[in-house]
Formats: sequence, C-alpha cells, structure tokens
Amino acid sequence: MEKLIIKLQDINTWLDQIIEKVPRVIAPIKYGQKAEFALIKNATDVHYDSQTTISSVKSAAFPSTETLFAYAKNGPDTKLYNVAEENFVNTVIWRARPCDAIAFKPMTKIFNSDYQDELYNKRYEKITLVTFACNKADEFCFCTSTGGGPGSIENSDAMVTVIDKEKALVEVFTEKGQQLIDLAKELFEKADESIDKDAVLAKIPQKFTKEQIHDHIQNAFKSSIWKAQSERCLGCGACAYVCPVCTCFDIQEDSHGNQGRRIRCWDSCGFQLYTQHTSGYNPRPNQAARWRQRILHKFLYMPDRLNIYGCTGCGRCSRACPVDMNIVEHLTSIANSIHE
Amino acid sequence: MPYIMVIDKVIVEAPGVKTLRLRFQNEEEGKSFEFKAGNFAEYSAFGEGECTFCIASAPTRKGYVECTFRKAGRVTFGLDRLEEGMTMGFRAPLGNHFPLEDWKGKNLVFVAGGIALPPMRAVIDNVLDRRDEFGNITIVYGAKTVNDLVYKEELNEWNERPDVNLFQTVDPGGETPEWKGKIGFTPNVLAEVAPDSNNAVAIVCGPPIMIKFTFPVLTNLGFKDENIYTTLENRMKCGIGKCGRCNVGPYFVCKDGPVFCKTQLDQLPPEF
Amino acid sequence: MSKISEKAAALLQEGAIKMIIGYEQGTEHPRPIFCHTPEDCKKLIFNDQCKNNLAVYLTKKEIVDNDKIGVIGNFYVVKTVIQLFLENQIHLDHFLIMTVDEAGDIITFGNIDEMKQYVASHEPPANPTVLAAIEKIDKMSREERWAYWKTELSKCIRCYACRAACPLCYCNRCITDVNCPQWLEPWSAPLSNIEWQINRIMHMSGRCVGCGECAAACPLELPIGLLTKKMGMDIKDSFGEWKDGNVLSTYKVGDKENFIH
Amino acid sequence: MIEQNNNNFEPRIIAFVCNWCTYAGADLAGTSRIKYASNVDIVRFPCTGRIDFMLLLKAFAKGADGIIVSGCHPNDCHYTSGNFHARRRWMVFRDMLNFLGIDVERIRWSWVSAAEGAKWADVVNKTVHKIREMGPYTEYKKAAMFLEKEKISYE
Repeated sequence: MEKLIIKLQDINTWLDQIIEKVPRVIAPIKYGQKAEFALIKNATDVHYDSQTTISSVKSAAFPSTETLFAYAKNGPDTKLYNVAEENFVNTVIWRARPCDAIAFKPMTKIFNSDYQDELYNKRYEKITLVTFACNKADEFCFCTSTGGGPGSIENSDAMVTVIDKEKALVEVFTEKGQQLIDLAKELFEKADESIDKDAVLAKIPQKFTKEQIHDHIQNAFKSSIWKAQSERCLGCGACAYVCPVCTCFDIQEDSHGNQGRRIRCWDSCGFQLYTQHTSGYNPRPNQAARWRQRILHKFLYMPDRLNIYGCTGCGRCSRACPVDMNIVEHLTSIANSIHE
Repeated sequence: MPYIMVIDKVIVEAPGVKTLRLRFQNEEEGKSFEFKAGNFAEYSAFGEGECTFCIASAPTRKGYVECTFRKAGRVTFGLDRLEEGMTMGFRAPLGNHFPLEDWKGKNLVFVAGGIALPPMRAVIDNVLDRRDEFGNITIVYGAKTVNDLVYKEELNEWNERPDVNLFQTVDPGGETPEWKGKIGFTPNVLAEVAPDSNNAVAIVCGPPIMIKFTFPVLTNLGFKDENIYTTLENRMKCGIGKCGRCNVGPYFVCKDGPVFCKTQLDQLPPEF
Repeated sequence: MSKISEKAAALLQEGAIKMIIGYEQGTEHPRPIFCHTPEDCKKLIFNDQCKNNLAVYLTKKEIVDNDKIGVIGNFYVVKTVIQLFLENQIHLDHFLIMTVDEAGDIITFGNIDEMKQYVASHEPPANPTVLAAIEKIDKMSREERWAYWKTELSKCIRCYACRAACPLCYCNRCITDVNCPQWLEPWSAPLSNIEWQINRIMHMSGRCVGCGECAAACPLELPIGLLTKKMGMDIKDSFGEWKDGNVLSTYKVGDKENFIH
Repeated sequence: MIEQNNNNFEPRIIAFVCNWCTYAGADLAGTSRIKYASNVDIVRFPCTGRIDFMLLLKAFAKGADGIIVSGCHPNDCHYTSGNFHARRRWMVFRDMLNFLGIDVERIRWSWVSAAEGAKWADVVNKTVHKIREMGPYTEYKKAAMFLEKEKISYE
C-alpha cells in the first residue's frame, strides 16, 4: 500500500487524465438538491457537496436491465446468441463512498456462490473503485454499526481523503488503483507518515453491532415487531432498488416476432407479486412478512449462508423511503428488544 | 444459456395438461447430460419466458426427458402452443434430488395430488426400474376429477403390476359412473389405506393445502419426520440461488430443495 | 399533551375505535403513525408539513378489518376518502375521518356530505412551482417536450413508489403486473417508463385528487407530479370541476372536442 | 429495416376501427371500388370504446408512422354510448400525449359511418398524404429500441 499526497486543485487534472484514458467513468453529478451517479465527460461535472447519491452504484456491475442472451427462431429451430464482449468496458467509479465500495463484496459473493454469474463477474472485473473517505455524515448514515466506517478501505482500489483545504491523502491498495495513479504520476508526492487520516473523518456513532442484530433476529420470526415496524410500509421497491447490496432480480422476455432477448431486471422482495404463485397462493402474504424477509435476509440468512452481511450502512433506503421507514431506527429497536 | 431441445412427442394427459417428450438437439449435450430423480428444470418457450417444473421422466430411462405441465400462465400457454418438431429451451439439472440410495431396502409410500404426480413419477419410474432394490411400493394418487388424473396409461400399467399397490382417488363429486377407484380427499384415503410405517419412507407431493393435511395423517400412521419427504414449489426464476424469490429461511428452494424432509421443514419459517 | 393527542387517546380509551392513523415526527419530515394505545397517541402531531396521504392505508386488507379505525389526515385525505367512497372501495362505517383546523382542534366528519362541504371550502392553493413548471413545458416545442420527458423518465428505476403512495392505485393486480398480454415491459427502459406513466395518468384521470404524493414518493424526484396536475387541469378545462369522481366513466352527449373529423 | 428517405417514403398506417360503422364503411369503399392508398392496415374492434390507448402506443413502438382511429358518429353507437366514452378518453389522452411531446398530429381521429365509403377513402388518403409529408416517426421507435444498445455477438 502506498500513501501519496495530491493538491486539491490537481484532483481535476488527474480525473481528466482518467476520463481521457478510461472509456467509462462514473461519478456523482448534481441532481436537483441531491446527487446521482452518472457517466461523466468532464472532471468539473462531479458534484462533491452531497453526502451520498440517491441510487447506489451497483448498476455499474448489475444494471437494472440487462440482456442474458438473444434468440432467433427460424421455423421450428431456435438459435441462441451470447452478449457481445464489447459491452464490458473498463470502468472507473469515481468518488464512491466506503459504503459503496464495501457493497461489492456481498454482491460478488452472492453472484459467485456455487454458480458463477459470468455477466456480473465480467462487469465487476473491469471496475476500478476510487473511494473518497467521508469527512461528514448525516443522520441516516450508520456504517460503523454494520462493520464499515467513514474511512474504511475495504474493497477500494484507491482512497482519497481530503485532509485540509489544500491537500488530500491518496492511498493506493491495488494494481488497478496504481494504474490510475500512473496516468498522472507528476501530480503526486510521497505522503508524510505523520498525516492523521482518522482525525478528519466523520464521527458516526455506533448504534448497534451487526452481530447483535443477527443474534436478536435468530428466534424472532414470530415476533410482533415486524408488523409494528412495517405497518406504514407501502410496499414499493424504492428501498431495494437504491440498496447497494440488494441483488434480487426477475427474468423477463423481450420478444419481437421471431427474435428477442432474455432480460434480467431488478425486482424487490417488497412487492406482493414477488413470491406469488400462479395459483394465487402467496407464501409471504402480507407486508410484515415481506419486511421481515428483507431484514432477515440481510442480517441472518446471508451471514449464515455466505458469511457476510447484506447491509453496508449507507442509509439510502431510509432516504428513499416515502414513509420514512428509517432502517437505523428499526434496527436499533431490534437490537434493544428482548425476544423469548 | 439453456440447452435447445426438440419436442419429440406431445401427449395430452388431461384437460389443459400436456406432457412434452424432449430430446437434445445437440446429441453430444444429450450424452453428457445426467440428472437424478427430484431435480427440476427451467423450461423456456422462447418469446414468452421461462417456467419451472420437475423433470417428470426417470433418469434410468435414457435418451429423453419429459415434462408435464398445466396451462396456467403466460409461459405454460406458450409451451402449450408448441408442436412436435419445434424447439424450446431447457436448463437442468437444478436443485437437489431424492436420496434414493438411502431408501434401498425400504418400503416406499408415495402420496400425490393432481398435477403433482409428475415430479413423483420420476422417482416411481426410477424405483420401478430398480424394483428389486426396494421393498413394498404403495402409491396414493388423488385428483379433483377423473378427468384431471394424469398419466392415465401409466396408472393402468402400475395398477396391473403385482408389485405396486396403487390407490387412485378423486374428490367427492369428481367421479364418473365408470369410476372404480376411491372417492375422497387424498389425506383421508391415505388414512384409510393406512400403509405400514415400519421401515418405510413417505414421499408427499401436492398443493400446499394437501401437504398440510397429509403430514398429520402420516405422523398418526407412525412415520417419523425424517422419513417424510416432499418437494416445495416456491416461485422461482433463476433456479441457481441468485434471484432470491424462493428464499425460505436460510435455504433457497432452488438450490437446497426442492426436496426436503419434514425434519428440515419443521425448522424452516413457514414461508412455503 | 396536544389537543390532538388528547382527543385521540380519549377515542381509543372509549373503545369504539381500535386504531388511529395519524402523523408523527419522522427523521426529516412527519410520517404516518399507527396508534394502538393511548400511549402511542402522545406522538401524534399535525402541521402543514404533514403531507402523506393516509387514505392509502384504508384500502389495504392487512390494515383494515372489522374494527373501526380513526384517521387524522390532511385536506387531501378527506378528499381521497370521498373519492374512495364514490368508487365503493371503503365502508364509511369502518372509519372515523378527522382533520385538524388552524387552531389545532380536531374536526370530526359525521357523514360524506360534511366531508364534501369541507373539501369544497378548504381547497389549498395550487403549488406555484408546479404551475410554473407546467407553463414552461407548455411553451416548449413538441420536440423539446419529448426530449425533456424522455430524459427525465429514463431515470426511472420502476420501483413503483408512485403507485404504492397513491391512495387511488388500489388495484389488486396492476396493469404492469399483468403478463397475458404484456401491456407494459416490466423492466426499466425509456419507453416503457414513459408508457408506465401514461398508464398511471390515464387510470388516474378524473379520479386524481391532486395530493401530489406520487411525486413526493419518487426517490429520484422525477417531475411526475406535473403529469397528474396537468391532467387535472385539462380535465377541469374540458369537463368542469372535480365533483363526483370519475369523468371517464361517464359522458355528455355535448362533449366538445376539436380533433375528430 | 431499410432506411427510406422522404421522397419515396411509404408511411405505415394502422387503423383502429369499430366493427359496426367504420369497418363496414371501409368495406363499402372496397365494394364500391373506390381507390385509396394501400398503406393502411385495419384492425377491427367491437366498438371504439374498446380501443385501449395502449394499442396506439404499441402501434407506434412497433413501427407505425401514423394511426387512424375511427368509429360510429355520435349517437350512432351500436352499444349506445361506447363512442361517447371513447371520445372523453381520447380528449384526455390527446392532451396528455401532447404534453409528453408525442406527436398527436400523427393520430387521425374520425367518425365514419357504414354508408360513408367515400369518406373513409378520403380519410385514409389525407392521412397518408399528411404522414408522407411529415416523414417517418422515428423518435418513438428509437426509444423502444433501448435494449438494442447492448450488443449481441452473432457468430
């Protein structure tokens, strides 16, 4: 790991170098009062003022709609065609947050548990993550409670920490990260060992530990807490769609006469039809059951099965929720509750 | 990527229920393809989508696979429109299978309802092909009406075999004047037949409501939980443990199932 | 304790009402709360930030059973209740509809006529920013309008928060969930997003009460509220004021249009 | 699909018509041997009230350059009020489409009775002429081709 220093005024020069060399650079841009990840063409497009974006950056590796394969029918015969390699291009995700970077770990685990998902892997392999440590946080952030932190370096290729009004610390962790540094070597100088990164990081109080949640919900399947918490839930998919870890998807068909594509698109466990059988029977018949599934999946099933938690503490779901289903609040109350 | 299969034969089993006999278009794929009784598959009607059912033929009968389905939604209507000689998609084998090897030497009791005989048939045929390895075989099969019974020819065949005890039943009101089988709901008929639970394994397959009422009957008959098997039929899309909808507790039905024994089910949250 | 909390707690204590749906302070904005005990009622608040249209819960089977439910909602809740009543979606005997006046006192509605009267005299003024935005779009050329909406709606992720937040989107099975035939592609793509909004608007036309919750619910803050507002304005121009609900389920022989030749 | 330039551009028109009036009117145009443009594909409906607005959008998405919607004159509906209901719906729908920037000029609404074979021929001719001048409707099709941006390798 290498520690470097870059002047704040040089950051845009560096990013412009990256944009010139890398076909796809994704960064937050201004979006109304908030920010949203988008393809950028200019370093000046990047919006640094907001804490996080509305949506997570998972769509860089797991797009909301993607082709699995194409088919063409010819009389009784059918031919299948793969997605072309040219769709998978080198990508830099600029100014991700530590909670965004960390989220690719559970995603990668899900897509590689047993069956290896080629499409995800091909996209993910081409991604370089440049993370910016958080100097500030808002009331929805709870990364420290889920094992991350405002300066967590996990899964990032390089991390930028703004130290003061003039300079930023750049930590390089991987070969991919180093390649980006090499694009504009002259802008960097060796960092002084005395730089205290932790001092400038946001202070995010830890409200619970993920293990606490895990232990509490283990035997809470029949608890009344699910109904109490989900009473106001409207059953939309906003939380799942903005979540950096939610990977549930639907498989659909886009047909045009004799040819078409099989499509994979996002789906959400919050929808009533998600589990409904053709016969009309629904194993998760109400919103309480669906809310429970969401929490149990992230904090019980995933750790038990994949040894990783399905929540990074980014707080996006709470920000997106139309009825303010604040996940920190709900998780805290789970952590403090006692179940028999 | 699914295999491309050619439809060799279309058999109409009952109103709205068809069996398709499929062979691999690419013979090499067919030769290397292996599965076990209980595995399921994703069948695609191109242009409509993909749908999940068990493989209805036995792994011991090589050269083809069969699927049986009832017309219910978009994909099954699409499959229904397919004719002999046409092609469709097939992803298999998916999921787990019945532990046939553990059942050697045991008596087997099969309880099936309606369209749930197909997943069972893979096992039954498999067992019949290795008949001497197993003890007594009892089959209790019920459907709503006489018309809804599937595999009528095979049922006759089984009926005539001396080494199979077959009990067919239809729900009250579903009988015809010629009906020679029993009348009554499957769980009740099972209680009436009362197969011996000694050294026996019960395999139950049917709609959730039938399973719910069949389990207590089996328990009353003395079957131990670990000797009662069933297949769960949650909604599935990917079949490979990714898309998330068949998630029941820590399990994905499509990966860890569809075959579960009652001991496992009792530990699962009731979401199936 | 505020007057609202007191009154609500008293209602629950009397026992005739089993639950009260109202507003409480949320993380940033007020949010819905379900009060089951007089204790819960302490959290009840009411101010002009209370925007959620609580009527959305009144058609949910998991929430409404045979017990009587009290609702302390804003103007639009009352208006929506009238609309739901006209569409035979709710039994008024199951609910006690209330709102709060400027002085913080609870107004209780005894019957539908009282609600209609209240709604007729208390319509809040239209949001000037929405009106300005509509005017701006109206002034664009057709190509600009298409480009504008295509860009905006391409961002839609199809989370259906607009559908979920709308109290009048109560269909058991939404048109987007129907796949025989597949009217709408269920995945997010520019055209299917636009078509989804057209469907939503057309199904809302003449029924929409104008609460703007669809737009407020959108996590991407898409300007879909403009569509419902504009549709409401068009309907007012063509068929007159919102009166008995659905303009599209009725007709007049003398309807005037200028494009059928 | 072959890109056609405007000079010899032959528009594709889909007509959604009611069974009782316009379809019979079109029939009459045929039996009376009135010549009219052949660019129109007719889809017959029981009533204008049945013509779902999604059908029009689907037609555009699948390549129509223009659309004709036609049914019985007011007061002539076989089902008494189907066309009145349809008229209201179209009034709302047309405003909505216009607001969204979808080209409503490409949709021609008309009342054609069973006796008006000549009017039908005229409606078709005028629409074809107008659409020919406007050129192909590519915007909507382009938006419909969204998935196409993901390339497929056809070996």
